[in-house]
Amino acid sequence: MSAGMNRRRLVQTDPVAQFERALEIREFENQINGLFAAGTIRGTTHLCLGQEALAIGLAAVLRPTDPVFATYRSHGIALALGMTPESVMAEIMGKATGCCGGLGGSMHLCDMELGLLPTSAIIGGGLPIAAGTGLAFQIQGNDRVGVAVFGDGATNIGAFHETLNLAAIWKLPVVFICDNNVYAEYSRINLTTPIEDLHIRAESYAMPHYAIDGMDIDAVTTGITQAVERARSGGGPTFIEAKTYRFAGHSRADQALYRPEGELDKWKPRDPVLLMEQRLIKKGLLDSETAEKMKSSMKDVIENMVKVCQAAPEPTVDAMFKHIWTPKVRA
Amino acid sequence: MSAGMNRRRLVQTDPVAQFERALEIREFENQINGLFAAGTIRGTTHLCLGQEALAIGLAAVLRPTDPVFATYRSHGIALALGMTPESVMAEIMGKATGCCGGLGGSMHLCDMELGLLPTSAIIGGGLPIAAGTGLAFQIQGNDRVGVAVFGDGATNIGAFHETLNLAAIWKLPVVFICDNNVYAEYSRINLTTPIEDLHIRAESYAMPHYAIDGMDIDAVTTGITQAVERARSGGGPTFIEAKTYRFAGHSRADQALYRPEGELDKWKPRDPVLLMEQRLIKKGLLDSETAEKMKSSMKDVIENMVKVCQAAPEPTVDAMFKHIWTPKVRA
Amino acid sequence: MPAMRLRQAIATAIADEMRSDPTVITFGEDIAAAEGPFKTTEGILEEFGPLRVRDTPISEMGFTGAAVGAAIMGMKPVIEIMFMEFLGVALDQLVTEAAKMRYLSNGTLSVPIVVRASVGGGLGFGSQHSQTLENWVAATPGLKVVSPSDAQSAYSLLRAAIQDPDPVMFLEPRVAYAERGEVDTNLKMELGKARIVKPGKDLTIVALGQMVNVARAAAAKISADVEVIDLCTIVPWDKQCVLGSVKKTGRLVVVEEQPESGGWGSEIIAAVVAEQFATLKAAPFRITSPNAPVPYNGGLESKFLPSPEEVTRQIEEVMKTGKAPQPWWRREGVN
Amino acid sequence: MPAMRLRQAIATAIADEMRSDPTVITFGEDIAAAEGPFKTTEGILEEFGPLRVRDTPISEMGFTGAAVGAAIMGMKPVIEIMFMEFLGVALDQLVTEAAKMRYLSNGTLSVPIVVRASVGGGLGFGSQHSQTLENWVAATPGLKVVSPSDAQSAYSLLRAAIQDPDPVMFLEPRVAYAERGEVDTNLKMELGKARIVKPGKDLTIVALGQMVNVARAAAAKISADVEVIDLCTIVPWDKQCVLGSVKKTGRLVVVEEQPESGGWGSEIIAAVVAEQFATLKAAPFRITSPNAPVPYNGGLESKFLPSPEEVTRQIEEVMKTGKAPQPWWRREGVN
Ligand SMILES: Cc1ncc(C[n+]2csc(CCOP(=O)(O)OP(=O)(O)O)c2C)c(N)n1
Ligand SMILES: Cc1ncc(C[n+]2csc(CCOP(=O)(O)OP(=O)(O)O)c2C)c(N)n1
Ligand SMILES: [Mg+2]
Ligand SMILES: [Mg+2]
Repeated sequence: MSAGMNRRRLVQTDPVAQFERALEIREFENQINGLFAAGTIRGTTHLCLGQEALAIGLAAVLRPTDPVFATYRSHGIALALGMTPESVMAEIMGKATGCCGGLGGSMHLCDMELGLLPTSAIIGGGLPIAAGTGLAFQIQGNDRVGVAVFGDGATNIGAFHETLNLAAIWKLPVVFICDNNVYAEYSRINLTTPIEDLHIRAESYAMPHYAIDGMDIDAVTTGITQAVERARSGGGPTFIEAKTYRFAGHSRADQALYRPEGELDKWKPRDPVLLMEQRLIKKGLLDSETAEKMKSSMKDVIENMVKVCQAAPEPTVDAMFKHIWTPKVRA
Repeated sequence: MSAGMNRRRLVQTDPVAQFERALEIREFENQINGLFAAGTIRGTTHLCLGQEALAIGLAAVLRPTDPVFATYRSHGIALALGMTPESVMAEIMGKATGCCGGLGGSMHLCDMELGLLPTSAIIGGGLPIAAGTGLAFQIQGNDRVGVAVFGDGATNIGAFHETLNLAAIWKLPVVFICDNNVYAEYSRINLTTPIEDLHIRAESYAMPHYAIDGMDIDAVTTGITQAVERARSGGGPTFIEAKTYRFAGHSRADQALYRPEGELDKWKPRDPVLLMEQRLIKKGLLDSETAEKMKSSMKDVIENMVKVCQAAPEPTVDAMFKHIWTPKVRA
Repeated sequence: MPAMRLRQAIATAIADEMRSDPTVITFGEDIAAAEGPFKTTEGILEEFGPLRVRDTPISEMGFTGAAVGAAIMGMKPVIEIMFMEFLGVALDQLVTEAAKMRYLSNGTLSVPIVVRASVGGGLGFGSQHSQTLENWVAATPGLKVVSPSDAQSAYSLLRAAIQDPDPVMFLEPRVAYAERGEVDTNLKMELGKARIVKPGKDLTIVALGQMVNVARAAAAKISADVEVIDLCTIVPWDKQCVLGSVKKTGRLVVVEEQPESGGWGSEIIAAVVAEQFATLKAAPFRITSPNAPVPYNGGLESKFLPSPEEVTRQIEEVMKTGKAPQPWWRREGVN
Repeated sequence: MPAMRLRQAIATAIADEMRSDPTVITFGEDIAAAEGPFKTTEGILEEFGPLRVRDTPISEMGFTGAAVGAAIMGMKPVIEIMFMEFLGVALDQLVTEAAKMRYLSNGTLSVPIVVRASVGGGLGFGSQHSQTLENWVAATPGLKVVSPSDAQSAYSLLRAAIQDPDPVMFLEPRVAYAERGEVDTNLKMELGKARIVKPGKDLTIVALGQMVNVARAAAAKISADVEVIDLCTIVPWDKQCVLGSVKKTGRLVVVEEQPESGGWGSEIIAAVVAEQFATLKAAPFRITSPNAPVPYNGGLESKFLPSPEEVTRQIEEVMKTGKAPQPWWRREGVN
């Protein structure tokens, strides 16, 4: 079994491994933040701090054969689904060992073995594609499920509307998950969207919908399971709104100074990684000491990983021509 | 006062003139149908038979300074708003005397004096533009209102969604009128849209919404008045669903054989022109004999008008270059 | 060999592919129950049923994206954009998603979709329903762009497009849907290969779509011995064929339906000039529509589109002078 | 004369127009409170307030259309499409509505909108955020297409664009936003007019946007006396200026950021060849990016974009041989 599939199985079966993966995401993002701040990495990046539980929950519930179409803000989803920190970090560094050979960058992660379709940097770009995967499964008659993950801001783009309607009328096996982290770039959701509960938009398509607490891994798991099971059993699509909070700025340079005072502080106690830790301790599956050890060793692991990636080779010039067209295979 | 403005004032003040205009539209469309069937006119055309009351109601309620953005199916709206049958028919015939000089055709009618913006042949194309007219009025601080008229099928296109959200968040003075004539081309609405009452889609934008009986001129007038007044007084946009029925096929060649048996017959007693006539007679504003006379004289008028248009000149070659760029005017 | 209309050739190609490959599916607005606004999908729903053949809501972005998603999960969607202009509400999915998906998946995904669209003027559909708009899609590495000119090429190229592992934009000349031609269903045509539809030695015409017939009609009248190439595929275009022809004739004229500025024809000219500058005997040039919206009026629309007469006239002139002639709108001083 | 960054020149032009014309308004995603993702609208909200300066939802089709509507009712909207690629979800409004509105209103309406978009590669934004995509808009009668190359042209051209009565697509080279240059706010530049940024007599380079600096840098190194033209406007492009220059030099090279196939450069070549075939001393050709998505990796992205070194090398070669050189990807046999 590949490293990725092993990692995937872990989050699917072991709550402590889920916590460890959440720590990994957290540490990974912090590293990325530092590397960009230092100018070590070029381009842009979008951290998922505060949104780890949703990523883990997705990975826990979905099968690797259920394709996920997510966005530029997907380091966490990639790691949760099982991709190795090396393949993600190397991609962000533009290295040949990255998941896209260094040609994609932070916004474009992909691992088809684990079900991560190439993440899109176009708002709403992934929604109809996810619906299309469901269309394929419906015709093929299997029980796979397509999943789209997108932000609150994406619920204002036309593709969102067209896709939900199409999925509903065709009863496609798809789950639409809106990660409502309260912000779209520098705009608080209320400034661009006249309703509070985004999931009610599904009423326009007679599609089942509900909100879940996106900070709470159990709520996430339960909520996604319900929708996935409906889809798998031919019940059609569901729209889930996961209420989360974006702990970092929108992208590399953003300090998020536009946040109302105290808002971040209000959310901090609901930090999904913290909540996971508390819950595991309460259940007796973890003790504080072990948790602290896990954190510090994760820091070392990720720091070492960064060094490995820094030493990795750059792609060669011919790489940029390699994957434009599919080589002709003659029957 | 121009002929158009005179015609507009008539439908705004006189119920019998409204009926007469409805007869005019009916007769106009019947003529068009014949001319296309005979191959006298090229291209395509979309009749509004069954949707006359909505057109008349719009013209009755709106001021000429309230711009209307409608669709390729707008002969009726154009005539109702006051455009002369000559300017519309000549346009459809591609004559120089048409409202667009014969360069637009049946799908592209326009008369800015009367508030008819160039009708668009792209589904959803007019919605954001109508919102934009409202934006201008809001900034200018006047009490004009922008209006978009579109079909049931158009509620599935992305521009619909984006526009309603934008208009709602900006509280624009706009009225969105969905002319739900049950069909989009050859598809009955239920085949493409998983809800019955389209107006509930406005819930997604916290926008006031309701359905009106689009066959009943009084219901139309009342319903539009309410929305227009809200917009004029700064109350923001409204979404109205006018329930109508498309009595003809979608476009020139279409026989509408896909209709469920008996559906058309079921709607026939609700023919908006018939209902207008019955109501006027009931109110004592009209008697049957006069009504019959009006019909037959309208037939003559329209037939003569067709002849006039047939004799009108074709546009000259330079016309096709005349209105691409605005001539530079130096201050 | 059966004669069929171009639209029937399209339907036959789809049906033949659907028969031989169960992963081929098709959807679009009114293409199933109504068999297509232009009857290009006649009989398809009846034979293949509603699971594989579907009507869609009016949601071009949504259903184009759905095609992309279905494609990467093993299907081969053939979708219809009724008029090319409607791609203006869906371009993102084709150009920014589909055409880059293979690249962004590090070569693990292919996107075998065919996006069919009717294109072109001549039917009195007015300025929003009459353009060819190849420019929207032509500069997109990863996307092939194909346009047939008759029933045979419609059949053979569409089959090749459906079989192709990458996204293909398939532009169908609407005005020719009703035209009949013989179709050999065994004849294979490859994407990226042009056809010499009339050999000649004095001058090379490169044409596409409905302009192929215009060029042929002109070639029959022109006193010189003109070679007419049906380009068939714009991306990737058949450089070898065109260069070979121009090497022989020394003269190149592109007959193109797009307006003068910004069309695919300039690409052909620029490439040929870069490679064969020294051996050209006359200025290569384009015969196009003017820089104007497509007019509705019938007389104007005929004037607007390149006609056999205009092509004839301009080619006779270049044969005489070696210089690029003025188009009619400059000749007549109207633009 | 103050030196300012290109992004400040943009903000200054918008502010100056808003001051002198109360009908000018501006909106886009995060352009108001946050002053623009690239800080191109710094200070605008503060000075002009929320009625005229607005943040929009992520709805490019919606707000582009709203600009069209506001324009025909007497306003002059300047809107921002953050990355040119996002026009892929809004093209309809610009090309099929705005650009045809005057025509379809029989000349009674004008649509004075400016659609600003950041374009181009060089910053590691990857394949969906790094293209210039002029081809999407270049073949659209009724729409002007403009691209500045430095702070001065950004300022002067944007003012001209806002004053223009017709829709203008304004493409801003993102990589140059932070570059400083002197700006004379009294200097007027006209749309449709090119600038000769370096005179020369041996060869004409036509460049646009960030390629102007590349061409200038190359010109400084090339042994021949090269003339560099900043085209500034692609539609309508300054034929007179380019033809005049090539008449003098006899040699033409277009340096273009778009991929080899389908870009605006071929239009320049085709038009020049048609008019000046007989007097050209060497094969005209384009130096472009290869037919590939823009790669993320920094080394590859630098290689991908035309560089001063590559331009120098190719121009030295054509000066010697008179023939169009091979681009690096064919020279190196990688594509
Ligand atoms: C079509 C399109 N418009 C605009 C953008 C620029 N953009 C990138 S991220 C973003 C905000 C998205 O917010 P949201 O959907 O809430 O997702 P989040 O970033 O919070 O995960 C915007 C506007 C884009 N990528 N695509
Ligand atoms: C973007 C776009 N897609 C498709 C079409 C083709 N089309 C023209 S009319 C029509 C049906 C529209 O139905 P509806 O909105 O109900 O309006 P109606 O014709 O009934 O007035 C379609 C699909 C179009 N014009 N534009
Ligand atoms: Mg968000
Ligand atoms: Mg309808």
